[in-house]
Amino acid sequence: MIAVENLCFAHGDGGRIIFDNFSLTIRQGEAWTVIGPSGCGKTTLLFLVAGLKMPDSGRILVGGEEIRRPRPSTGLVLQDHGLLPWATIYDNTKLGQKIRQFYGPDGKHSPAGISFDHERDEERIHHWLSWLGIEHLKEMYPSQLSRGQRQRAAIARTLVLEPDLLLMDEPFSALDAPIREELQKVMNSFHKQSGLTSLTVTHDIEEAVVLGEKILVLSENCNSAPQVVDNHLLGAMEKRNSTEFREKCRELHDLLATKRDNVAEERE
Amino acid sequence: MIAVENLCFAHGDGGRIIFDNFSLTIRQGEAWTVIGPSGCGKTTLLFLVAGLKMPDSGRILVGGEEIRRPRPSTGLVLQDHGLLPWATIYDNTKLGQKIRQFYGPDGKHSPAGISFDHERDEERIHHWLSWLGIEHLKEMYPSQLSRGQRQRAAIARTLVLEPDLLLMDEPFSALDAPIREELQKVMNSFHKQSGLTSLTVTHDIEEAVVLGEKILVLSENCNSAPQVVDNHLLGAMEKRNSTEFREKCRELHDLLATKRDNVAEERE
Amino acid sequence: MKNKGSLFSTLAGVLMLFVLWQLLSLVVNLPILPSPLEVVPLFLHDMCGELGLHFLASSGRVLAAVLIATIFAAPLGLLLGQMPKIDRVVGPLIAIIYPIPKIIFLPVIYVLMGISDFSKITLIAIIIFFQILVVVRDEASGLRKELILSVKSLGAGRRALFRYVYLPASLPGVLTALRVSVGTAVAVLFIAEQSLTSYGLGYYIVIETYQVLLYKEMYAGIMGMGLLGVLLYFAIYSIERKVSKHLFIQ
Amino acid sequence: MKNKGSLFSTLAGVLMLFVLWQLLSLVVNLPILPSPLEVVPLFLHDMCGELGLHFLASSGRVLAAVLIATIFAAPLGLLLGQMPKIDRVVGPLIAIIYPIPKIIFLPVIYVLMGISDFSKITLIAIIIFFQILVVVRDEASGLRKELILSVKSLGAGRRALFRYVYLPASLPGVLTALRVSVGTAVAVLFIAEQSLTSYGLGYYIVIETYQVLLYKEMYAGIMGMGLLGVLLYFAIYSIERKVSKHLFIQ
Amino acid sequence: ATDKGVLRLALLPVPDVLPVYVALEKGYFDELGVEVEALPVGSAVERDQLMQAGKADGMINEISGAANFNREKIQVKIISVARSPIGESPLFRILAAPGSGITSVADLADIPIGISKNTVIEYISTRLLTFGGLKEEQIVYKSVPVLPERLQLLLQGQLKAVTLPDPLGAAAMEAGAVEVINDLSRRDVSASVITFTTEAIESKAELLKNFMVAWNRAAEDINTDPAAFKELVLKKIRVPKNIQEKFVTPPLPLKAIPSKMQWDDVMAWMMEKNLISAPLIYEESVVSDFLPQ
Ligand SMILES: Nc1ncnc2c1ncn2[C@@H]1O[C@H](COP(=O)(O)OP(=O)(O)OP(=O)(O)O)[C@@H](O)[C@H]1O
Ligand SMILES: Nc1ncnc2c1ncn2[C@@H]1O[C@H](COP(=O)(O)OP(=O)(O)OP(=O)(O)O)[C@@H](O)[C@H]1O
Ligand SMILES: [Mg+2]
Ligand SMILES: [Mg+2]
Repeated sequence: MIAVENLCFAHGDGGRIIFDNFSLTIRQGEAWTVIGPSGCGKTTLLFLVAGLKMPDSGRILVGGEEIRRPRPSTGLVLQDHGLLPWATIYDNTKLGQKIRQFYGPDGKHSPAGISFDHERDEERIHHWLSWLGIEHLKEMYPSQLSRGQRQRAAIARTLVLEPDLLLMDEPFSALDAPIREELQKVMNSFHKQSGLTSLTVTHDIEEAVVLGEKILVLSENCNSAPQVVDNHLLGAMEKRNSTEFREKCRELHDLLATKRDNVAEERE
Repeated sequence: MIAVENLCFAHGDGGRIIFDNFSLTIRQGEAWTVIGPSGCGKTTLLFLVAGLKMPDSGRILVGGEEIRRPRPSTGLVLQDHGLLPWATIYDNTKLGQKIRQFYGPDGKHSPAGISFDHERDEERIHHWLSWLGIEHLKEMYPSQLSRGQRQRAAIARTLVLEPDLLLMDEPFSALDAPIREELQKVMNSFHKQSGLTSLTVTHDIEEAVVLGEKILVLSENCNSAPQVVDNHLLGAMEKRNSTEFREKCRELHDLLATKRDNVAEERE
Repeated sequence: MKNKGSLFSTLAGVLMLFVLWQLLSLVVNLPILPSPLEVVPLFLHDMCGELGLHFLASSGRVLAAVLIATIFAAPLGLLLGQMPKIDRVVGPLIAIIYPIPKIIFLPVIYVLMGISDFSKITLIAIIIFFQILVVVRDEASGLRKELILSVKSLGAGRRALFRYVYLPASLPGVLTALRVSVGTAVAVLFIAEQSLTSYGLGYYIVIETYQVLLYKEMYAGIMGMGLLGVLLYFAIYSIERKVSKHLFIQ
Repeated sequence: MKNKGSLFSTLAGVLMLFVLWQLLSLVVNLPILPSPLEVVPLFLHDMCGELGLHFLASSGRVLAAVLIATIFAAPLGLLLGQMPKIDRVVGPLIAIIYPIPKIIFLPVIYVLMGISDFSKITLIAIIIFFQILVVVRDEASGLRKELILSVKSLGAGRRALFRYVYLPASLPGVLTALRVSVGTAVAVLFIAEQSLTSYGLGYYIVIETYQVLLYKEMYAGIMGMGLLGVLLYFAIYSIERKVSKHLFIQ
Repeated sequence: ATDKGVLRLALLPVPDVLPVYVALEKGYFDELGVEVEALPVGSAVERDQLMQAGKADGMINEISGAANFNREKIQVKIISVARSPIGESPLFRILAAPGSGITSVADLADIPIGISKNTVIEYISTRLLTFGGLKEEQIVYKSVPVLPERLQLLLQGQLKAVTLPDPLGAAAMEAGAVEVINDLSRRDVSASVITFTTEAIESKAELLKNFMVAWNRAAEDINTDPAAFKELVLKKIRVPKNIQEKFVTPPLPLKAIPSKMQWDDVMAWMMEKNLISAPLIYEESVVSDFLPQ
């Protein structure tokens, strides 16, 4: 599904090199999570895969095609939400559908074979809003919502478009534990039901374990060879307190610590 | 230190009543954490205590004085950071000191007995920035930072002012596990060293247990009587994987779930 | 309740203005600055007669000019704000053309479009075109990047971005621009309506009163301009309340 | 490299303007629209002589007027943007006064401040005062609330908010306002410099050339106004690059 | 306007004000102990504004203009005629567009004529047209107050006819416009005048007398050798380029005040136009005391 080939990237002209000759393959239907120290380039990677930033060299293929602009059936949930401040939650959720209708099924801005069905679209919006517990806030503006509510609105906005590739940047970071777990469950079921491919950035190691069959660990230094941890505990909600689960978490935790220390030493 | 007396509050005219006749006392030097479902009013409570929002009725006393405007030695770390986009990280961190110098030690905008010492101020900024690992980003603008880096800048900005009451709204949510743990440790040591009082909102139950000797659990319904869970595991970093710790977490987790369910049922 | 408060403040403002005017007229004490006590009754009386017609003629012209200018300037401003490359070419161009007193080109405009009323409207439209353009462009270029990225990720290309982000995002800017340019448009009437018409506040003020030193009548005409300005202000304000509801949430 | 690109785009823009002008002059084919091929050499030649003096005189007046207007309008605009209550009173007042052609108050200004050059500068300053005021006010009132709250929590009262948030936050707005009003200020010269002076582009264009039908010389004068406009534009642009660095990060 | 020894004059760049500049150049004012400060103005309204603001003591204007000042209270008085149509030099001409085929006043029936409304231009046009045989209802005016604009509209044929003052009128003819009639045929009504505020007349009477002496000397100089001042003329007076070569300084009348008949005719017109509600009295607005003996 995703093939990152010899990716090189640095922010701006004199910026730190974040990816240097970095290659990675994610197969259709796989659920990946990404962890790494703050500032290591997780968001940047997501932006690159989403087609919102362009590699300095190398290329990224999604579904066999090189990414030059956002791909219509890729869904992206941003870290800072990006809701339109002048639109209500309902209108924000409907935005993607509106854009698709605006262009029609052109394959460039909206998936080629898509058909428009007003009722089905409304039904989906209703479904996701109520499922995420923010349907009663439909007529509110983003500035009137709590942060968690805003985050859920951003998730709803992406999910109504039924993407086949879902890129999420710390999507549940502002949600309380119970709802976060529910959402994690849904994400897992998606993979089983619809063969969704996903790439989720998170700071919560447990979440990384629950959501990712493969866990990509990025380092604050320049990333060249991807470090991928295999994980068979995907979806093992009930095992959260098992030794196995905790072992995995501890392993990742220690790995993460090394990703940081390197840098700190270098910086001295 | 903090006395909330018969607090009533609702957003706007027709908004949901968030607090109704809510009373609470927090003693000097205590470390509290606040948990609750997303949208329950945690941020609102912090804003009320910080003096950025006014109660509809009832009153809030901090250090014996009724809060009518922000109190100079209260530090607040906001959920969405609120860094000035036109100022570098260094300037953002220095902002509080600048404001204090602007007013002089008037007791209203800046603590009454404060003295200004350029070198000491610089030293503090340096200390916190490097301690938080963002000193090398000093000359960058907020828009050039990753989310976690921005969050750390917001923390630095508040800590350089050496507050005696620290209000933090999900301060570590965007940070990776190792650095989060380090910060938690520092917070704990603050309490021991300087008698800091703190009120920290978090979604991470473990964090709530590590940081709070008392844990306030808010509900998505209107909050009248505060539900406070006592916790002697404060600062028990090393016990994170102990049964006791996990038990506490599970207890809070279940409690939280009820806080949510009520509402969902009501809403049907 | 809110609206009543707003109405009340407006009245307070207007009253203040009259008091200031009265004071100033007492200080200056010359026929060139008559007292509002003389002018206001005259204004009220005349508005039911001739002056009313002049007022209507001017209103029509200003509305038409503002409409035309907005239709051309707002999209162009949005475009330039979006595309810094083009802006770097066009920006200095605007800076050159903008300050040139357009009134000089009136003869050229007459040649190109005849001496109909349309030439006048065109002139006013050209003058305010640049003001709207500059404000809208600056507003559009200041848009937060995250917002644009997030909407791009929903599939939006340039056109959809325009429709769903730039347009609504710069509505407040467009309205600010309108507020500035409506004032200018009314002021330009003063010059544009001197020629080739016998109706309009500009004509009334300059030809019928100002140059023959009928100061009281002139001030009645000026009050007409003020009234036109304030009516348009409230029109824009009410549009703003409709389209930018989110700005009025406290 | 960036600056070179910017210079190049400007030149491209100017070239385009001349081509358009040439085409239009071919179409209109009347002495009132001479070809740039005749005007540009004349302009270059005259700028080293008389025209240069007129240019300097006008530049001085415009700069002084812009400075005065900004000093008064920017803080007031910031204040009004911050305090909606006062704005509700003053807003309609501005709407009334703004469109009134200030030129009719010239005698009042003469009475109050004599017939020195300062009256002219005051007149220009008054006219652009309102434009700056409106734009700055609208910009200041659109500020994000979180920002204000966060700085308040650091202890900032009204004054510190003003100094550390409103002022820097509305600098881009002030600069936009300046861009709009600099254009207007230059255009107003056309009216303000007709009397009581023998120097200034307005005097040159109207009295020395327009009235005696020296169209080529008149267009040279107009080019002077364009030049003045574009110089001020780049002055503002370079200030902007200095003070709002964060807007130029890509 | 309070400086005792100074006379401030608001002056348009028209031939009518020439004696002031000539007298200044020749030092006539200095000789007579009058200090004259010339305030150049770009338009008639600004000239009037300076007067209204009390920043000028006198000006060169027209009878109707002076009457406007005196509508409610006598603020100014006419002390002399400044210029009137003499010899071959008219003040105003009605001109037809090149190629319009209009050659006589009769052709102008129902043709819109570009003028500056409510000013002396309208007054003169009306008088010339009725003199040429048109009835009131056959006269149609269009307001075009800015002179160069009026000229352009004529030359482009957008207006079939306009009234222009000289030297702009002469320039239009040079550019192809056809003269229909000029005010040489109504010498009795056309004149520009020297007007001073009553305040100046009361407090600076001596100065004014001397001023008029100097004025007359200058006017005589101009009349005897018009070519001598060409350079000064081209500097102070707006003479369009295309006639600068040919331009002859117009001869000026000496020691005259407008007649009662002239005044009353203007009053009649102003009554018609509703510019005044009652005719003003000739003697209150025109004084002969300052004409040099
Ligand atoms: N300006 C506002 N106008 C109206 N309602 C508001 C406003 N701000 C917040 N609310 C509502 O008040 C409630 C509490 O908001 P608050 O931000 O305190 O929640 P929170 O507990 O901090 O949630 P989160 O964990 O998601 O940040 C929410 O339901 C929200 O929709
Ligand atoms: N526009 C920019 N210009 C320059 N540097 C940038 C820019 N955006 C990000 N960076 C830098 O690139 C690095 C990676 O940023 P990125 O946002 O990808 O981090 P992240 O892994 O998502 O961190 P976090 O977990 O804190 O969100 C950071 O060090 C940041 O400072
Ligand atoms: Mg990130
Ligand atoms: Mg919150």
